[in-house]
Amino acid sequence: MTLDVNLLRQDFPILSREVRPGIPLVYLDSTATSQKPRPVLEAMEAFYRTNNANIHRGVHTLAEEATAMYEQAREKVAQFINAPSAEQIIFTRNATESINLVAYTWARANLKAGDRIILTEMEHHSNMVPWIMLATERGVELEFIPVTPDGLLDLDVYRTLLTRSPKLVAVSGMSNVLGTINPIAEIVRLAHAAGAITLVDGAQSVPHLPVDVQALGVDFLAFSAHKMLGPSGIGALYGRHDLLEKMPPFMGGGDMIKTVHLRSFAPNDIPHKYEAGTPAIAEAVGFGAAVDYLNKLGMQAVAAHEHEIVNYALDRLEEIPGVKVFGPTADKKGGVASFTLEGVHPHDIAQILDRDGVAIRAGHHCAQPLHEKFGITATARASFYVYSLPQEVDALVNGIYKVKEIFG
Amino acid sequence: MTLDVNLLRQDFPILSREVRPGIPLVYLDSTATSQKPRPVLEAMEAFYRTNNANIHRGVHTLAEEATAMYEQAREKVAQFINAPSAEQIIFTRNATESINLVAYTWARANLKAGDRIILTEMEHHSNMVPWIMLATERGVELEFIPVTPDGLLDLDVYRTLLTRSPKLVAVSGMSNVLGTINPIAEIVRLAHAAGAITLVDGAQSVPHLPVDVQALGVDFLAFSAHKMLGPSGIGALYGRHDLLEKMPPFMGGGDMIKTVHLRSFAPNDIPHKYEAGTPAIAEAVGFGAAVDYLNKLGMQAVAAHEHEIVNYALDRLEEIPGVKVFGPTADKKGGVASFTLEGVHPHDIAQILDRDGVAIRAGHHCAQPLHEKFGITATARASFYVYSLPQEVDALVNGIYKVKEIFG
Amino acid sequence: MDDLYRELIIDHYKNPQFRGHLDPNDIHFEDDNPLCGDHIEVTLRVDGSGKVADGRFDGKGCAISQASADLLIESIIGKPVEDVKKLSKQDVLDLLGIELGPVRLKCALLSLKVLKAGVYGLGESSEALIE
Amino acid sequence: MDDLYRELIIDHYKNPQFRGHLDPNDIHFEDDNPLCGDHIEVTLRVDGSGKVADGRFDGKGCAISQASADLLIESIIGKPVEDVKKLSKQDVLDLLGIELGPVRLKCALLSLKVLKAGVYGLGESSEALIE
Ligand SMILES: Cc1ncc(COP(=O)(O)O)c(C=O)c1O
Ligand SMILES: Cc1ncc(COP(=O)(O)O)c(C=O)c1O
Repeated sequence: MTLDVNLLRQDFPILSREVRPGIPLVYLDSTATSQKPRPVLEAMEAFYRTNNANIHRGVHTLAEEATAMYEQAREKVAQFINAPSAEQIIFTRNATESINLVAYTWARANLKAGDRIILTEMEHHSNMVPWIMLATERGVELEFIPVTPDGLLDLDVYRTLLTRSPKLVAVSGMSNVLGTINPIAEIVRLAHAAGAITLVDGAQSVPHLPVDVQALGVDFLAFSAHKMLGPSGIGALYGRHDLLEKMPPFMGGGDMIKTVHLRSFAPNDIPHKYEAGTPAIAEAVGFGAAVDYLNKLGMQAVAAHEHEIVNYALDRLEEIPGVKVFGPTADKKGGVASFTLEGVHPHDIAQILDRDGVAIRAGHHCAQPLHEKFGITATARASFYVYSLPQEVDALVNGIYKVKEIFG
Repeated sequence: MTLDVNLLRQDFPILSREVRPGIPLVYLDSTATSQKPRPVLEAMEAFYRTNNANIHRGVHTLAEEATAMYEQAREKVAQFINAPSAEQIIFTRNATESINLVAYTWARANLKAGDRIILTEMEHHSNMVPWIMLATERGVELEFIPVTPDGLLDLDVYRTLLTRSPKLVAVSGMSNVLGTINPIAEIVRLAHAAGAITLVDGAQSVPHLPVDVQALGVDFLAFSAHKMLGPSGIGALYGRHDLLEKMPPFMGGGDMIKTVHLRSFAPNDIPHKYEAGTPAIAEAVGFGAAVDYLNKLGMQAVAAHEHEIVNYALDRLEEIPGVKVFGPTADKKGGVASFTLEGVHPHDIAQILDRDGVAIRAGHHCAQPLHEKFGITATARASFYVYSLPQEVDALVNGIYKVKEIFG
Repeated sequence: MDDLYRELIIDHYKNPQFRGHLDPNDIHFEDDNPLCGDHIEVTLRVDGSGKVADGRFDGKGCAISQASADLLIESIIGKPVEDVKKLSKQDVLDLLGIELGPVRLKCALLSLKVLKAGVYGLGESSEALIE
Repeated sequence: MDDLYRELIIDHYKNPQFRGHLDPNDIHFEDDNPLCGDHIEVTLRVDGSGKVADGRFDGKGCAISQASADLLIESIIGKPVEDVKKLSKQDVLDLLGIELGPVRLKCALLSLKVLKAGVYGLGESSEALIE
């Protein structure tokens, strides 16, 4: 099955926007955040117009409807990643909070000075800073799987690092800069054999690839709705059942408790134990609708489409003199093309492209250490999703030629 | 100026819903969450259809528009509570997270075993559990301002507690059960004189009363958008500038950093320092629109309307034999009426009322210690907002008579 | 209304047949519904053949929680404990004869949760017991 | 396009007049734009009457950040340090002659931030300096 991209684009109102009069939007920044199809917007709108109420504690009809819709969204998200049960899905604000939740609960309850955590050099700051904070606070040691010049993880070094009994391996499923699709099943298998717990930053992999937590064997998986056609303000953490059961709570407040006395409390059952206060209810409904939409397309088809488009993009980009694309060959990566153009700062590329409606991102993309590794401070990044068209790659390439002319 | 309630109700699509065919909704649960007016829904919808992009790091037009809209929302929220500057507003998920943020940052950096925190017996779990967690972890001592039988704080005891050099006084601006409007300016003045920092849980006061952080002198103020006509998934923490500057960060990740290296990072300036990862962008836009809507009504008018309606509700409820209303007289409270009916559990009251479309809440309303204090496990709670009508109070009262009949 | 607060429920709430506490007993368990403070305690006596010889519940809470406890105890007296272990959510709903939303479902099923935690000899009750 | 990457900017980017480093110097400060890794260092010499005798910038980054640094140094040579302290955001935008969104504004104003932190003798630059 392949995507009928021209047809599905009609579901995305923003894609018919003109950035300036006569200049249509060419949105090549989906790795930062995706656009939203009408069914997602309509699900949230309908919720607010018909069912809006606070959840879990209410007996009246609206509260029961809202609770059912919220919990149904949890079921959908659980099924989307093939979680064994919905209670293993905790709704958070975003992938970042999901990772911090693990750092504040599981990690602070289980790690002590001298314990080792393995990360990779290609991690997003969200899967780096929480561990740096922990390392600084607790004297935990951080070690990094190196990135090879062609943008892959050096698994030989990983195997060596594993001999030193790490407690946690935290790695991204797909790099938001290089596009590298990491071999998660293998990484997890090796980690488990070495006795480590695994956390996968799925912020990029869950939106773009079929992800099955049971097949991969991951212990924790973090992801964000806004990168997978869903709304801002909601993300998820998947966790292994026994780990979630045992971990201490994160934030304290309403809903995460069974009972409260003045000086003591008993935490609620999972997943509620980790969801303090009124959650992002309408956003959960939108998240569920986004998952429905992706299921309708089929994640195999989504991945195939992105593969095709990034393949084309790499071909076209590499033909431009002075352009250097980072990351592995198209067969090993998702829909991300990060590049530099000799003599021109990525910011200037992005701004000149923007004049023609082409929206790309420029900067370190929250992966400063990776850029340092490659000896650069910034890249320009074009990224693709279900609605991306080859013509949009052409617009990008034409824009880059224009940049070259200006900086000539 | 008084509210034209019949007119403004037309802005709230859900208020014309029928709960079941022929049974219109009588929504008396605004303390749990408020309904949303059309301008709020439209602002979010328009954002997604026209401007949606990730913020702060993007050069392209959409990213710049989205960033500007997000930061403009921060300005609006800051002005709404008269904060000296917008950078003193941190966007969180909800009031609960705002309080936890202070507990995880300011409190963990500043409090040690034996230090004292003063709370009140009427606190919501959200302003209780984070401190119980801290007390358990650190050996900090919790003390409680007692609630008098008529639902007021016992300020004499407070004065005594202050003689023991507490480090923090954390108190709600308005009780979500009793409706009590606490004398925050005085509580803060006394706390400061005793050398304590103050945190006000404004989850109920900010939506229902004019709140001026400079006039009150509070150091931290926590509140949620969803209780003040805004969307779910976003709340705010106001903080004193010097405190926010000095506190350590909370969650680590994208946007909250200036620079990241493999084993170190430098935090960003406030407010970004406390906003890790992609925030609730569309929700911020909706929050801004909610504040605009409330400003248009005028918070004085909002408070006056609620006062009028709760006054009427107390009169009507107290005339019913067997009904006991908790909390102070109408002149000292906001639009909340919590009550019990002899011989009938609040759950049964709520469920029977629901058959007639009357939505009230039943339970401990996340204030279990307060209920324990009054020797009960649950109350039924009707609560009001800008769109509440006296006829809705009548529907409530008629429903209660029906309950009495059934339980005869 | 009639479907909901059927006379049966009001009746069992106001005039429960099995309210009380058996002492001595063979099985004893209690638990709360944290949402509303409902509390149910169950005590059972089991005879030599493994059947429930007698049972009582005690507690407080809404009509649904108390009536369903009374109906549940009534339904198990004389039954093998092994059968009690197999009781499901649907069995309780059949006893009550009404439909319930998710929140009230917890009220209705509290007694089942307590009962099953008791007969399984668990230290804790769990949602899994009533699935 | 012309309004944005005006020849002026490309020109000052490709052929800066004041790129370099003064040693010895009276004022020296440097800082980054964390967003994109732009870096600007400013060195100044001040004469006996409190005027900027000479100035240089060094660093790397986008055309906007580097061109605005060059234009800014050009504009202050011969001016009293007290006047430099009063330079505003608008002065830099006037030098560039273009409109900028919030992100690129940071690129454009980095050199001003660094310059003002330097002349005020601060240990740190701050957003407040360019308001
Ligand atoms: C007084 C009070 N504090 C805190 C909260 C928590 O608000 P939220 O659930 O939006 O975090 C509430 C609302 O339930 C409240 O009424
Ligand atoms: C690989 C990766 N991890 C984590 C994140 C953080 O996601 P969020 O900002 O939604 O928390 C991102 C997105 O920027 C990402 O690409």
